[in-house]
Order: sequence, then C-alpha cells, then structure tokens
Amino acid sequence: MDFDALINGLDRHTLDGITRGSIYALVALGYTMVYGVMKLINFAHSEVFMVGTWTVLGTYTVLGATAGMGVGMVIAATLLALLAAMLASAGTALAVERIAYRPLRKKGAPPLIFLITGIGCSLVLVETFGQVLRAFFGPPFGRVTVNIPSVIETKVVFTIPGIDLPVTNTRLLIIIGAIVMMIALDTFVNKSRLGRGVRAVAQDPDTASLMGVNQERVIMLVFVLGGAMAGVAALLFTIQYDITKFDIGFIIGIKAFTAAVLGGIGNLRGALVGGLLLGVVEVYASQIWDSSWTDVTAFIVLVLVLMFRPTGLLGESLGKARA
Amino acid sequence: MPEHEIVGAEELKDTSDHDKIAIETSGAVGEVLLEVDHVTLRFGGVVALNDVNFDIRRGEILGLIGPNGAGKTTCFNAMTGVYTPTEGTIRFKDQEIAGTKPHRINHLGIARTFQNIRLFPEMSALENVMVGCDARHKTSVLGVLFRAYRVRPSEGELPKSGIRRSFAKVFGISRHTLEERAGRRRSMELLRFVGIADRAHEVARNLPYGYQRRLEIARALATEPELICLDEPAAGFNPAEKEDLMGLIRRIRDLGHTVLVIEHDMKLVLGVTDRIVVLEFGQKIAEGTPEEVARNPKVIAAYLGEPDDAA
Amino acid sequence: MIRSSKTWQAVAFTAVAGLALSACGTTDTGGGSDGGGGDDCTFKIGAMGALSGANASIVIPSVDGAELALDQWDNDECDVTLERFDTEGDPAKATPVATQIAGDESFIGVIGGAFSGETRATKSIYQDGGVPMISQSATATDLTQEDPVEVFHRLVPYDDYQGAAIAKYLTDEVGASKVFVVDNSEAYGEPLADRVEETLGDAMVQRDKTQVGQTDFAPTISKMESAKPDAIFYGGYIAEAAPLLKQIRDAGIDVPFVGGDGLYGADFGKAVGDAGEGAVVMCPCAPIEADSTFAADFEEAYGGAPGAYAAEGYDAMSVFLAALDDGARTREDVLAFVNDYQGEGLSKDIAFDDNGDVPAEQVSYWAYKNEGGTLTPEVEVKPES
Amino acid sequence: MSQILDSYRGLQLGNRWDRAPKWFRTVALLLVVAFAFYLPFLNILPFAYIRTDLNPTGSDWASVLFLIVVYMIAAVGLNVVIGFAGLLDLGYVGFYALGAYSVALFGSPSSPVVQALQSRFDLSEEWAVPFVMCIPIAIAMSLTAGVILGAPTLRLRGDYLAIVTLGFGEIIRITARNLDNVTGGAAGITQVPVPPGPEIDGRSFFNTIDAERWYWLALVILILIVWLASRLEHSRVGRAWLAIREDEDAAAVMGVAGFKFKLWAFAIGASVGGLAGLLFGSKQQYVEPNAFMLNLSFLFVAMVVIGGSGNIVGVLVGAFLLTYLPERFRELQEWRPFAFGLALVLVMVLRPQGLVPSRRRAAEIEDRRHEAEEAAADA
Repeated sequence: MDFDALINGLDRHTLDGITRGSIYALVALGYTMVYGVMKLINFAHSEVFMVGTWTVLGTYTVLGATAGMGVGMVIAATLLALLAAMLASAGTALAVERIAYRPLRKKGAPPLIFLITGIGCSLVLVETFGQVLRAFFGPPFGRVTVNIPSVIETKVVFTIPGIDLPVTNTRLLIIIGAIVMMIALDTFVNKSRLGRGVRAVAQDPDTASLMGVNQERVIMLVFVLGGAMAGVAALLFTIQYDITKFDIGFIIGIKAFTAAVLGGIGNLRGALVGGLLLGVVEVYASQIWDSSWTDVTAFIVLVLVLMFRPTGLLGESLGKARA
Repeated sequence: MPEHEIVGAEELKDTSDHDKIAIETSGAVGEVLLEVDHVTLRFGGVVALNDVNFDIRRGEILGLIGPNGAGKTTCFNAMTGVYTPTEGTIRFKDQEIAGTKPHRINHLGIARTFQNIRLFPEMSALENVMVGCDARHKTSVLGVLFRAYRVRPSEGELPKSGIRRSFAKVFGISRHTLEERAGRRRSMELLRFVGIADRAHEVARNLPYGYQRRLEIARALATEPELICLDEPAAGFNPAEKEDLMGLIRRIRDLGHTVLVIEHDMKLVLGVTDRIVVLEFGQKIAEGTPEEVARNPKVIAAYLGEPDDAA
Repeated sequence: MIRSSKTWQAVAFTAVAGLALSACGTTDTGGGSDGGGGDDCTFKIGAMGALSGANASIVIPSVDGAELALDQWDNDECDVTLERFDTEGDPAKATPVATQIAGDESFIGVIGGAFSGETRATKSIYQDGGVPMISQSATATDLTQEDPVEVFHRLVPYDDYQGAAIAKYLTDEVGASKVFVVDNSEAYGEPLADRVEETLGDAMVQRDKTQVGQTDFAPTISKMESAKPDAIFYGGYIAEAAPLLKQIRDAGIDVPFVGGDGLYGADFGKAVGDAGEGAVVMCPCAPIEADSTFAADFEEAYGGAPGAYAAEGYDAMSVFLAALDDGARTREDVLAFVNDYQGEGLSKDIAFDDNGDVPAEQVSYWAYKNEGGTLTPEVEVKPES
Repeated sequence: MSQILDSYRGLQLGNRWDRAPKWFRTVALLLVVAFAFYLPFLNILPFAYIRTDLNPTGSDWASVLFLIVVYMIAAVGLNVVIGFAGLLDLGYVGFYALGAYSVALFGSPSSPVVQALQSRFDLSEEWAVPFVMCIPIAIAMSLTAGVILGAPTLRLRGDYLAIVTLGFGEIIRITARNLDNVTGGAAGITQVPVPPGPEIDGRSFFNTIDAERWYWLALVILILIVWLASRLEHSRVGRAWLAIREDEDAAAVMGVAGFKFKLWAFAIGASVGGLAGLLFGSKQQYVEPNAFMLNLSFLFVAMVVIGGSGNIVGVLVGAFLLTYLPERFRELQEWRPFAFGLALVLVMVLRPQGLVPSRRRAAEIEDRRHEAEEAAADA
C-alpha cells in the first residue's frame, strides 16, 4: 500500500478520476433514465455506447479526418461525429426497446425476462461488430482493438495556478462536455412539457396515463435521450482514448451501472455524483495498490454505501429529480 | 402462547367438528390482552395518532371505528409491527411489542387481515391457508431437506400398505411429514369453517370477492392468533353477506380468539361487538358498549359530518 | 380413470417397443473411430488453440504454417489430415477437446496448446493418452521446468529465458537503467514481467499492474511521470497495449516501449496507430526473410505474409511428418521419435531436452520494431545463460 | 417457431403428466434416469446424431455431458435463489469459483495453502487434504460466503441486489487472480485431486480419459440435488418463498420470517453452486481465475430463465440446451455467440414464461398480459 503516492499527487489523481468518471456518468444516465421510468436494467445500454464509438470512427473515415488538420476542420469533424454518434446510439437504443422490450411489455413479462433479452441484445450487438460485419466487410471490424485517429491533438491548454496542475484540452472537453450535457438533460426533464411527462410516468405510471400522458412515447423518449447521452460519451471517450473494440462497452457498462446505483438509480444528478465518485475511487485505489485492485475497491465502496444508504447517495427519484 | 400439537389423525373421517380448530388459550377471559398505551405516531409533520389509549380484553369482540382518515388502519399497523410508534407503548400479554418485526408479532399471537385484500394471488386457497399454518410449525429448512427429526407415529398416522408401514414403524415418520399433513387437514377445516372449502384448490386470484375476504380470515386464523384483527371485513358486502359475516365473527370468538374489528358500517359494529373504541383525527373520542357509544354526542357529531359510505 | 390408465399403458408399450426396434438398427456411427492399425497409414494431427477471439491473430498463422508443411509433404504411403480445434484459449474449453483427441487413436500428435493456460490444463490428459505434443508458442516456465510430462515439447524458450532476453535487450540495446515494468495481471503477462524484473534488478525503477479490459491508464501514467523511466516494458496483450501506449505518448513520455510476444502480430500496428511508431516487440519467433520460399508459399496459400509463429507451426508439423516418414505408426513410436529428434527447422535447429525444451543455445530470440505499422526484425538477442 | 410452440402447448404435457397414474410416472422416471446413464454410449441411429463428436473436430461426448450436468447442478442451485425465492443473483459464478478453488487450495499438493500447511506441520510433500474432506470444505466455504454476502445485502431491493452480487462475483475472481501467495494467482493451481476410486489399467478410476465416469458421478449428485430441491419446493419452505415473492409484507404479517428464508435460499444456492464448482475443478484438475468470468453468471441466469424459472424440469432443460447446443454446433465456430444472443432474444420474446414454465409463473404472466392489454385499451 502506498498512500504517499496518493497524497503527493492528490490533485492530479482527482483530475484523472473526474475524467474517467465523466464518461461513467454520461453512460450512467441511460441506465438511470430507463430505470426511473420502467424499473428495468437495460443491459444492452453498454452496447449503445459501443455503437457510438464505431460511429465516430465511421464518420472520421468518411470525412477522411486525421490528426493534424486545421482548426475549422477539426471542429467540423468533431461536431459531425458527435451528431452521428448521438443519432446512431439513440437509434440503437430505440431499436433495442422495440425488438427486445416492447413485445415483452405487451405480454406483461416479469423484469427478469427483460434482463435476459437485454443480455441477448447486448450479445447480438457485440457480435455484429465482432463477427457479422467482419464477415461481410473485413477489417476494421472484428475482435481486435481498432485505432481511431486522434483528430484533436492532446495539448496542455492551461495550468491550474497554485497547485501547478496541467490540464489538457481533451480532459477539459470531457469534463465540460459531461457537465453541460448533464445540466441540459436535467433542465429538459425538469422544465419542458415532455420532461414533465417523463417525471409523471416515473412517479406513477397509472396516474400519468389517466392524466393523458402517453406512456409509450415517454418510454421511447427516455431510450432516445439515454442513447444520445451514450453517444456523447462515445465521442468524448474516443477523443481521450483513441480506440474502440467490439466489446469496449462491457466493462464501461458495468461501471456506469454501478455509478448509477451508487448515486441512486433513477436519479439524474445521482448519476453524475455516482460516476464522478466511482472514477475518483478507482483512480485513488490504483494509486494506493495498483490497477488490478480497482474493481474490488469500487464494489466494496458500493456495498458500503448501500449498507448505509440503501437507495444510493442521492436516493432514487427521477420523478422528483431533487438533489 | 398456544402450543400447537400435532393433532392425531384418528378423527380424519370427521369433517365438521370445529373443536379441532379451536385454539388453547392460556389466560382467563376478561383479562387485558393488548394494551395501547398513550401511543402517538407522526409522519413528518402529520400526526396520525395522538395519545391513543385503550385496551383489548381476552375473549371480547372490540370494534374500532371512526370516519375515514381517523387513524384506524394506522393504529392497526402500529399493532402489527408495520409502523413503530413515535411515542408510547403497545403491550401484548404484558410484553412490549412496539417496534417488533411483523413476523415476530405474529408468532406472539396477533394476526390480521387487510382492508385491500392481500392474498398470495397465484397460490391456491388451500396453500394460502397453509402458509398461515406454517407459522406454528417447527420444522427447519434443514429438517425439510434431510427429515432427520423422526416422530413415532400413532396407529392412525401409519400408512396402510406393507413396506411403507413397516418402514414407518421402524424409523418413525419425519416431523415435517406429520406437520405437513396436520397443516393440510387444519387448513381444510378452516376453509370449511369460513365456508369456502368448495373452491379450496382454486388459485386465490380467481376466487370471487366474498371468497377472497373469507380466505383472508381463514389464513389469519391459521396462525392460531390469540388476537385477530379484521380490517374492514365487510367492505363491499351486501346486507345478506354482512349478516353471514357477523355470524362468522361470533363463531371466531367462540373458538377462543379475541377479535378486533375495524369497520365503517355502524350497524354491523353495533350488532357484533362487545365494546367499541371511536377514533377521530387520530384521537380517541369515545369508548364503551355499543349502546353507550351510539348515544355519545361526540360520536354522533363525528358521523353526521360524513355520510356512512359503507352502508 | 380406467380409460386414461389404458391410454398410458399403450403409450408405455409403444415407447418400449420403439426403443427395442431402434436398438435393432444399431449402426456404428460417431464416437471414437477405429484407429489406423497395422500398416495402414491414415492419421490425424490435431492443432489446438485460440482460433477465434481477440488473440486469434497470435495463433492462426502458426496453424496455417502447419497446414502448409502438410501440403508440401511428399509421401505416397500415408494419408494425414490436420484437424483444427478451437479452444478460444480457454482451459475449460480445451479439456473436452483434449479428451476427444486422446480418446481417438487416429490422432498421433498434437500441435499446441498455443497458450500456456490451456496447455497446463490439458497436458496430463495427453500424457494419459500418450499423445505427443509440440507447442509452437506456450512459454510458461512451469510447463517443463516444474511439472514436466513426457509427451510435452515446445519450440519456444520459456519465460525465464524470455525475461532474461528482454532485460538484456533493455539494458544493452536500449541502454536503459530505469525501466518501468507494467503487466496485465494475467497468466501470460505477470510471470513474464516477474522474470524481466528479476533480471533487471536495480535497473527497474517501478512496477505496476493493470488489468485486461482496462482503457484508462491514467494512474499508471502518473506513476510513470514521477518515476521518470528511460524505458518501459509491458507484459500483456495488444488490446490493452494500444491504449496504454497512446496515453503514454499523449502524456509526453517519449522513452522506448518494449513488449513481449503477446504483442506480436499484424494487429499491433493497426491497433496502436501512429503512437506505436518505434515500439519494440520481443518474440522467440524467428524472422522469416521476405524473399524466402516459405514466405512466398505462405503468401500464396493464405494471402498474407507469415504471421506470428508461422515458422514454428511449420516446424512442429514437419517433426511429426518426419516421424511418419521414419516408419512410426503408433503414438509410442512417434513420441520416441520426437524425443530423439535432431534436425534443422525453419525457425531454429530443433532438438528437445529431457524436459521437452529446445536447448537454450539453439533458441533464437528477436526484437522487432514497429515501423509504419509493420513489425520488422531489428536484432537477435541472446542472454548469457 | 410459434406454431411449433403452439402445437407443443396443445399436447398439454404438464397436465397429462400430472394425471398419469403413479406407476407410469415411476417407470417413466426410471427409464429417463436409466437412459441418462446410458447416454455416453448412445450409438443408435438416429438418436446418435445428438452426439457432439460426429465430425472430426467435435468435442468428446462424455466430457460435454459432464459439463452439461455440472451446469445443470449450478442451474438447479441458482433456481432456488431466483426461481423459488425471487432474488436476482448475478454473481453466482462467485460461489462456483469458491467451490472449485476450495478443492484446489486444500486438495492440491502444489497449492500455496497446502504447502504452507506442509511446512507448518512437517508433513511430506505429497500430503494434501483428501478429496473426501474437500467436499465439506467446499460446501462450507461457499455457504459461508453466501451468508456473508447475503446478511448485509438481502435487505436491499431486487435491482440493488443484482449489482451487489455481480460485484461479489468479480471480487472473488479478481482476488483469486491477485493473491499470488494464496491462490497461485493468474497461473492457477494444478494437480487438483480427483475422487478416490479403484485403479483400473494403471489409471485412477476418475482419470482424464474416461470422462463418462465423471459424468455418472455428476449425474448421481444432480439427481440427489434435484430430489432435495423438490423437497424444498413442496414444503413449508417452498410456500414461504412463494409467499415472499408474491407479497412480502403480507407474508411477514402471516408470520413468515422473510429475511431468514431469503438468507436460507441464498445459502442453499451458494452451497449447490460450490458443489458444482468442486466437480468442475476436480475433473479439470486445474483451476484458474479466468474460468470464472462474469459471463458465466449471465449464462447461469439465462439457463434458469430460458428453461422456466421456478420449475426444476424447465431449469434442467435450459441448462441442457444452453450448454449442449454451442458444443453440438461447433462447426458454426465464431457465429455461435451471435446465434446465442439471437436465440436468447427470440425465445424470450416468443415465450417469456420460459420453455418449460412452472404453471404458476405462466399464470402470473398470462395475468399481467391481460392487465397490460387492459391498460393499453384504456389509454
């Protein structure tokens, strides 16, 4: 155990953790929204994120984007990739809902069945990129790690004065991106008419439908919104890590779900808090021990939190969305 | 506490004898069984019960009445362990039960029904009652698995056929098997007692409303409670059914149970109870015999304010 | 009631009759096939390894190489086929495969296991069945040194040798005195990194562990930043090496990056992109001259340059085929032949010592440099033993 | 697909089985068991087509049968947790791993634990805990783990329990991988002991070649476990679990100690999982952490749900299909996971109650379907 390493670079490690956690938080939103409205763990959500990363790669390939382009091109390519990833991820989420969940809802299946179709969908999506597309198109599809051109070159943009902590442009983008999207989503759910429908269904589906809220539309909406957030996460992820892989979603999905539970599943702000906390805990743990113990530490923290707060740090309430 | 002994199977052919489901009580009729002692219950800022104070005596039928929202069901929930009182105590047979877990309270001897029926919908009527009987059974999980606790069976309990009979004679019969048989038999008796034995094997969800209400009572009786609390048992009944129910409540008392009834319907309450406690806005406003309560101006005022919707 | 009971009797009768009738039609299909006894020379050789999954690119070229050796074999007397068994590199999936091979007498040899885990799980099965094994790429030390079995042989040096060679490369060729050693906590990377650490001694500045599936290596990077190494060694696979190397370079750490043979393969360059320029992969696989006949034949047969362990796969098959040429017709004959084999192979001069290892002086160990996305041989390394 | 299902439903096998005379059921059951024991040698056309070793690269039929039965044991155990008690356990592989590791850690002469004991008590280098003693150790370890995991977490609601158990499974695997001095680390432990038996042809009775003996051993244990599990199902314990699943509050008021019964379900499931893991590790004679990845937990849950959660026969069918089909169709190679995922979605969408549902579950689903339809009609 090496607490010195942790203490000496605490600021640096916290920044690392927040960067990592921002991705978790954005993906966690998808779990939390679907859970809030349907009381359902959407196991295929990790693959919604994975599809987003591939879409970014596809967009860059079509645009011929590479490292070292002009600033205008970089912005254009990034924005296009963002749009494409959000669309593709939202579309995938919606398709999963249509194919795997809606028929079951109509049949009144218990939650366990949704879990299995979710896992099935997840496998189908993973294998689509790992096997099916490879069989038809060959590389880059397949079971290997694929390089995504680093369109935005990593540079130190400023140094936090006082603690002398350099902050790179990609990190800044991830953290700001995550927080902006979170605020936007929170505002949408709390302020807009559609968002009120979401909250109404989350609170009490029966009353909501009596009051004229179309439940099916609300469900579609949360899948689309959750998917779009996963798309944003996918772009930010590729900017920071420059890779994708057919099963890249699996671990991030589990982490994001953990983050959602940690913050209080069903609670948007909980997803942010949970994601950031999980990221920071993981990075701290890798400093104290090494990265092979991060998952153990993360899950133990989760159990401890749940023992004292059985519904997560901020409690579960998409309906009330209170902090 | 009634000790459940495995009732011998010798009277298997006899089916309508209620003595078999009567419970043994350990105390004298008329002594205080349950004491609600200055109980206050608050939820956030709302005071649901305010310094409520009454007791239930062994062998009586006590009515707990009051307008909607008077705190009747809350009082019930406090007594059966669903809520813990903010202040005050509840004693059952001189034992503090406030804050005790619901299943412990049941084991102490209090059973209840629910205002909005809560059966186990996918279990048959018989199985529902058997869950109640199980509360008095002693076989543990390991006992069910390995059946090592053997009991020397009486003649009536021995199987008829050769090998099994000799086996049972040598090794005895597991306590689990005997309890299971006794539970099944007792459950059938109880279903007969409440008058729904004809549909014992039907899934609870498919039973008609009146049957479901009676099934809940049978299930509660199966746990051999000294005190059984009925939460609006007549809700949704027509006058003829209410008449039947009144008979049933009296017969329950005759089996040795003490009965607490929450009811809206004044006629039913006045007709069946020995004593009545009246709540309004979480406070006790009157207590006494049906005649006394019916004459009490506070009660009349409380009930004039609101139409008798259950009638 | 009586009627329904009759129905059931009828059903029961029909079922019994059906079983009896079908029993008459017993045919010998499936199951263990009858071995090629006598002078009949019809045999099978199994190749067992991860033919699918993320690490298939380290295994498939070697099996292709074996197939090539079989195609080029000139023998009218014998009819030999190569059967490919996919284990996904998973020991649990490899055991039924091994039992199958061991139980089928027509298999006279196995090429593999490709990875150490599956080899560890199956070598006692092959030992029980007396099936000679020649592994093209399993490098765990214990396979031959701690727990040897007679049937197991391998064409590659074990981790101790590799660790020493890598450490020597790091100190002598790179000239490093502060090496940062990272591994992937898995059965492959961890022992290799341990050996490197042992040989480096004081030349190692810090050790860190990561895990498979990790994408964010910020904690490791920050440790590197404070340790200020002059070289980095990574024991692990491509999937994690790619993001790790990218993040190292993004952080502005420009010291040489060296990996073990887990990174060897065409996929490395693709996965790591520009950041991987100049990265070094150490491999006990001999370089194949681009203009050699083997390379040309391989390219013609499989449409690509020979990949990881292609030459070793070719050699493994050649040894078995030489046994058949020599007149070996049973597993015992083949095993005896392999134990005493001496000959020149594509990858090295082949001979096996008592433990089943190629003698250290005959091993070739190479450093490959990633140049423009392809691994090109840089220098051969021989540790002093 | 749905037509096949409909015609299958038309047969009403379940009802007919229940109404069949007792002698018929006994005989049929005995025949099925006898047939199961005979399976490794099944060589009669056309039935032999179910063998997995028909093509040259197939896998050994008896070994596959063994794996199927081990997974069946695990699925029956998990069914106690999911099907009977209604608790979602996504970390079942943790118990399976504990079982396998117990026999390896205490029974293998090359395990660090045994070596520590050897040097501590001056024992010979071949000494290790005998296999027979490893069985209670394995069961005790997984049972203890079940109770330790369950006691603080069973009060959590269903979905929270899911993630906590998932984490538990990962913690077991990662700890086994990282604790080199205790578990042998990522390299695992070799020389895991096998059950004792007479030597035949110079090999121990349970060896690596004659997999059918392992299969028979596992089958005997499976039959025992199924028998015990059905005892539980049709007893006060089974009723209590069902009552908790249907209405936990009402059950508590009826005197059912919810927490106690849930913990029992967890402990029973855990020990059965440990037993399955023990068989697996012993047959394999080699235990390593990567054999216990998270996916295996999902696979176990899928077996239970596809087969028909709550129904032991259904669970057996589910475990059989999900283990057997990928082995039978090895020639599909890399397409298998894709096909597997597709099959999961299709089967569940077409038949949410599972292939062989418990009648109660089927009724529940039918009920809710009506509710869903009514709700849709209202809206």
